[in-house]
Amino acid sequence: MRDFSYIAAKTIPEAVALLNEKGENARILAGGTDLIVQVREARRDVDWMIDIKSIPEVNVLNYDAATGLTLGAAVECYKIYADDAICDAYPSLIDATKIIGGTAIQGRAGVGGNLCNASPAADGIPPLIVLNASCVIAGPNGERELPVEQFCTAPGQTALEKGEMLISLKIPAPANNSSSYYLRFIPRNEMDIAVVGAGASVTLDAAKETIVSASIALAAVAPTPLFAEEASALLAGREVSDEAIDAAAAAAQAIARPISDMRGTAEQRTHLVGVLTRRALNGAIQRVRDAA
Amino acid sequence: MARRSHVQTTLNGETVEFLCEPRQSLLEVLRDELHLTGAKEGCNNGNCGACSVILDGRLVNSCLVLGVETEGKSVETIEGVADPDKLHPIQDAFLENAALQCGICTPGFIMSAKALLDENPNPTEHEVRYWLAGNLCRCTGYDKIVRAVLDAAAAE
Amino acid sequence: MLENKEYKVIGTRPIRHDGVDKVTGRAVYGADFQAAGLLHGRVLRSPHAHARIISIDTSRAEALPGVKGVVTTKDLPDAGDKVADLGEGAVNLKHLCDNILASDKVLYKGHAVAAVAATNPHIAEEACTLIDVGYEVLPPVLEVRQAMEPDAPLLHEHLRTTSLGETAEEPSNVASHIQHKLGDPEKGFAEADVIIEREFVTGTVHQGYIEPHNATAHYNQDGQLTIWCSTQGAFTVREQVAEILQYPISKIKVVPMEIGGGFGGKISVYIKPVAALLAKKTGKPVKVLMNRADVFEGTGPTPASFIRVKMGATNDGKITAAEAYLAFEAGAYPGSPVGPGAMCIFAPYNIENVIIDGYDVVVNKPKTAPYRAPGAPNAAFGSETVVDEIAEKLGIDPLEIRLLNAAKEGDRRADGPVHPRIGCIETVEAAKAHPHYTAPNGKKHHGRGVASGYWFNIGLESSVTINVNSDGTINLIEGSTDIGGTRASIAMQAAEVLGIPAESVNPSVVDTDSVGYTAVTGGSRTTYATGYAAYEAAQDVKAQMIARAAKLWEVDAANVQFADGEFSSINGKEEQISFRDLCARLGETGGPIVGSGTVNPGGAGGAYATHVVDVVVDEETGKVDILRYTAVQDAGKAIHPSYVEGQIQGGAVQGIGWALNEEYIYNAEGEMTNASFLDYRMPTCLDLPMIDAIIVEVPNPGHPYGVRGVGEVPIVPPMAAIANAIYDAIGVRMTELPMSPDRLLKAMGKI
Amino acid sequence: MPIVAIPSLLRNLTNGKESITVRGATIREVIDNLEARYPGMKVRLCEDDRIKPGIAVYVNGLLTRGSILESVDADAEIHFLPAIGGGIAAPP
Repeated sequence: MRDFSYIAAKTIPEAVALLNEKGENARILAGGTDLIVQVREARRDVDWMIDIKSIPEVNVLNYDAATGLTLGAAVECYKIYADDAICDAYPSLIDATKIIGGTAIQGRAGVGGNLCNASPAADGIPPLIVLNASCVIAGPNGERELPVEQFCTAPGQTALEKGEMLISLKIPAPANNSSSYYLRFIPRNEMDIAVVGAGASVTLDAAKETIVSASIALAAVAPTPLFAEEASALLAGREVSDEAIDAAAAAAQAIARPISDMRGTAEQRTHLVGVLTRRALNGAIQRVRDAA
Repeated sequence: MARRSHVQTTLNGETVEFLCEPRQSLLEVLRDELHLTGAKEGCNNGNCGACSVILDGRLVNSCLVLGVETEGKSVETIEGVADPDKLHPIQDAFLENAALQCGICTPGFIMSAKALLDENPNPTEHEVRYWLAGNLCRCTGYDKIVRAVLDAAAAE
Repeated sequence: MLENKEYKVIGTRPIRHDGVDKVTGRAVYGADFQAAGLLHGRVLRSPHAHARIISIDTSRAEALPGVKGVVTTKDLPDAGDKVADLGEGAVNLKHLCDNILASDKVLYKGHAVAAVAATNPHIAEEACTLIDVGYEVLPPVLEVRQAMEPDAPLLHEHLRTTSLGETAEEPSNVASHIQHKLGDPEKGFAEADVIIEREFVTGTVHQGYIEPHNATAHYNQDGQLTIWCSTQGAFTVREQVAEILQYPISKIKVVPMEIGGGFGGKISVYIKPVAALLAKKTGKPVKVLMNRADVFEGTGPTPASFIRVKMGATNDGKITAAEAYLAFEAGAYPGSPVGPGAMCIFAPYNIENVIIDGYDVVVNKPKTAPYRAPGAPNAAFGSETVVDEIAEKLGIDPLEIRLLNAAKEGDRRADGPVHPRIGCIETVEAAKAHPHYTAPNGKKHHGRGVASGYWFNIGLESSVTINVNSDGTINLIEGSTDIGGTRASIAMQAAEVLGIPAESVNPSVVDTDSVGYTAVTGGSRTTYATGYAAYEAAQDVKAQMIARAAKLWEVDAANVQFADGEFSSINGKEEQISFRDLCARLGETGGPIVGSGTVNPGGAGGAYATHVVDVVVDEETGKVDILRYTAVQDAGKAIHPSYVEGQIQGGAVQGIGWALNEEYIYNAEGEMTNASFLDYRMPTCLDLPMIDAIIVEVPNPGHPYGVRGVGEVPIVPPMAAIANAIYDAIGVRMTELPMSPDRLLKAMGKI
Repeated sequence: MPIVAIPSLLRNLTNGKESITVRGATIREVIDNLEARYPGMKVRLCEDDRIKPGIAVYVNGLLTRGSILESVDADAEIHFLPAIGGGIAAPP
């Protein structure tokens, strides 16, 4: 493993200043479960690792039924799924945090790191997209916010500019009669990277028969996680039915641009987009209907 | 030679100090600097669980933690699980159930099982299997390991 | 169910002797070795699957601060054309040496090219990136049928096909052809009412032991070389290193450390000679460790294969003829397990007319190594699937057709020898009677499958010494590395002879200077052969103890008997003394007692298994889940039933992995693209149910307690059993391994 | 007399005969007597007065160490088969 320097930043301005000063070869270290492996396997050149875990702002985990969730960039998966209110409000996020790596990975890895790693197959990102999350970013010129679906720009690449870092994610409070669902396909039952991932959120009417709005996002079928905008829009105003869901699944398949690699073939992935989109939508709808 | 940092941490209840390079993982520090070789390297990328330790009460892969990150933290390893004169019930259950063959994965499984039972003293078989999915064993087919953990839970 | 009437120790389940060390993290494995002044070695590996080496320049690496030595093929003695005798068998020495450090060509991605010793592993790794190797890249040959084409690129210009001692004239990638023929296959097929012929393809799979290879070597000033390592056989390491380095065996000591799994993969040496070369060059102890990618890319997996099986049967279910064509990928150098595959393929059946052809073929993949019943699982995937199809065509229960045709004592195997007492029928009967087989199985997309399997088991040399302690315990010295609890199963056999508890035996696995020659822990031989040696050593102790009792009582030794741990005089005075009390009187009766036993037994006795599996198939994703698994096996006599069950469960689960997801995935350039535990998908515990291990005991006449080896045969049936279950679930015959979701989707016509 | 099962790949030397009854009290004698009747046999099985690497000798169904010095009973059945070693050796 190449040599690098390590520094534990105590404040956001300190971390931002370090990032700005050290340039491209500085990386934020949060859970480290991707970064350490990438540096060890010489897949990423890093001269400086800036550990942010002692900065208070990135450890915030605050849910308010009126304003929603603030999820600090370094909050580990296990803390997220340990919170019952968050489990109730954002079940798709919980689906994802429980399948990122194994138990030991979930003790270190967080959704913020999952996002910044910008893997096309990240399980954490489709739920953020369907939950309409935004990224709070600090940089040399202060803070800015960015919709999460604009954050990843290419495999391993993000919209963060020089000196910028992710502080937290903001997720709006869930609407009435809404729920969400995330699932992925892997050949085993754990410890795999998604061959395809699909997240869905739905809001139903009071009778829970008609879809008021829906949102679908996909993983591992394009260079970045995808917001299936058209497929989502197709569902608004439609009655819950197999036909509606099939139409959305077909629209999701239409935007998938998968590759073939050791985890799956392009044709398998395209097929799975249809299967998983249906299952995610049905799962989310079922959750709305199951709720008291 | 890379610079070495001074780190102070609590290891199995005792304060220890060590010097390490930033690139040395906690696993390397435990094995090469502190000579605690119970945690094993099976894959060095978080996929086998042979290096599992408990960091500030949470199960982690020590290959995915930098040694320097443990400053001021508390680390529990397999060497600290048993009392001086008595094995931990999980260790007894592994022996009684013949839940090890080559034994290379055993320290990781015991740490993982301990973290599970510390949090959930009465897990179902499915909960045990879900929790231990990050620990690979190639010898046993897991049957006796899962039974050992369920037995240990019942005994505690 | 097991009965345990005859024995006091055998058949019980004591805590293993090394257990406490292993659950407390104190057991010292190869990579745990520490020494003052230790240097760390890393190996530079080829990025190409097939290339000629034009040049190697190590000067930049040598100049890096902290680097203490660099070695390449130039540091190995000239192999010439010598055939190396490795005790186990012989092998072309150039092939052996070139696989350690490539000379003229690299033949697979991951092929070792050079190695560095440095003050820490990170520096050694960095130095490897500073070694400049010039390559002329050649087209890779990645598949066995492609390699057999007449115009295929040749890996070895000098390689010619041999057929039982006869060598062809033209160079070829086909290293050898074997054939077994019994009866008149043509006539047999003519008698058949139904004939099924199918082609099968299996992928390259790895043993997947959790502990990577490791070796530490040190040369003393007197030329004594010591190697500390995890290995399946310290003596075979000594032999291989002696041949590769052309160094006297008497000057090499191999110290076997605890070993973290092997399954056959830790018999061949890779980095042990490299550690020795680096130690020689630097004058320091050097530890060389592989990482996980090195293990996948640079050590021997078991081969991919192409198999064609044709079987014919009459309407009443009698199999009249069988034919098999087996082409196995040897990897870069000859030596695939096509031989055992060909010998095992029809061994569960008594068939009068058989022809089997086998081909050992080199391709640009790592040189294959043994993996649990090498060759037999590939072969059984084909034959056991075809038997299932015949049973279906004839409307006969799949276990019933196995019973109708089951091999038994006196039947002739296709390769010639006659079966001794075997337990084939007993395993099928036990499977048939098991509640799993009779449980209802009618749900949609659920299926049940069965398959049987055979493995020879081997004998080979083992040596055991027993030192008797004055407190009634014994120290048992053995040379078989303990991978799965064999300290216990060997100690128990000595304890049984001496009438003492298993806990009164202190077994130690020692180095090559400290025990007689002992072959590898492999071939399912350790509890059988080393246990046999322990039995003999204990008999030796018993005889000496009887002489001591006779001396004590001033009677003739013939008048002393030993039973239930007590010596007694059977003639004249009534005298009695326990084993323990007599141990306390060794000094006054003549001094210490050391017993020894050496064996090289021929009667290992074959092992049979029959497995039953229930699966559910997700028809939309192609994913198969194992719902229930029952593995029946003949153990001869289960010395420590828990560890016999463990072998059965572990073997079955490796087979499940092989069946469903495990494979080396290559790109067109011949690079393995999934060389990690993330993407080489071995089963986790969440992928499995409990594995019900059913032990059948048909005593092996070739062992005093009836032991048969148990370690290997459980991996033979799972692939076919699962394929048959998938067929039962969704009506699709899978003929390619692994039966991964994408292949199922294709087979179902969904993609 | 011992019976030697002739492997199919050697039957070109025995005019297709599958087994041959031949004198000999050791494997060496058996092979020498085979060679006398079917010239070319010995060079296929032996190298420098030893069984070729990669060939295993079974006597009465039991694997021997493959030594030509192995003694055989008068009614022994002898097979020459591919050797099953620990796997480091190449087959014949």
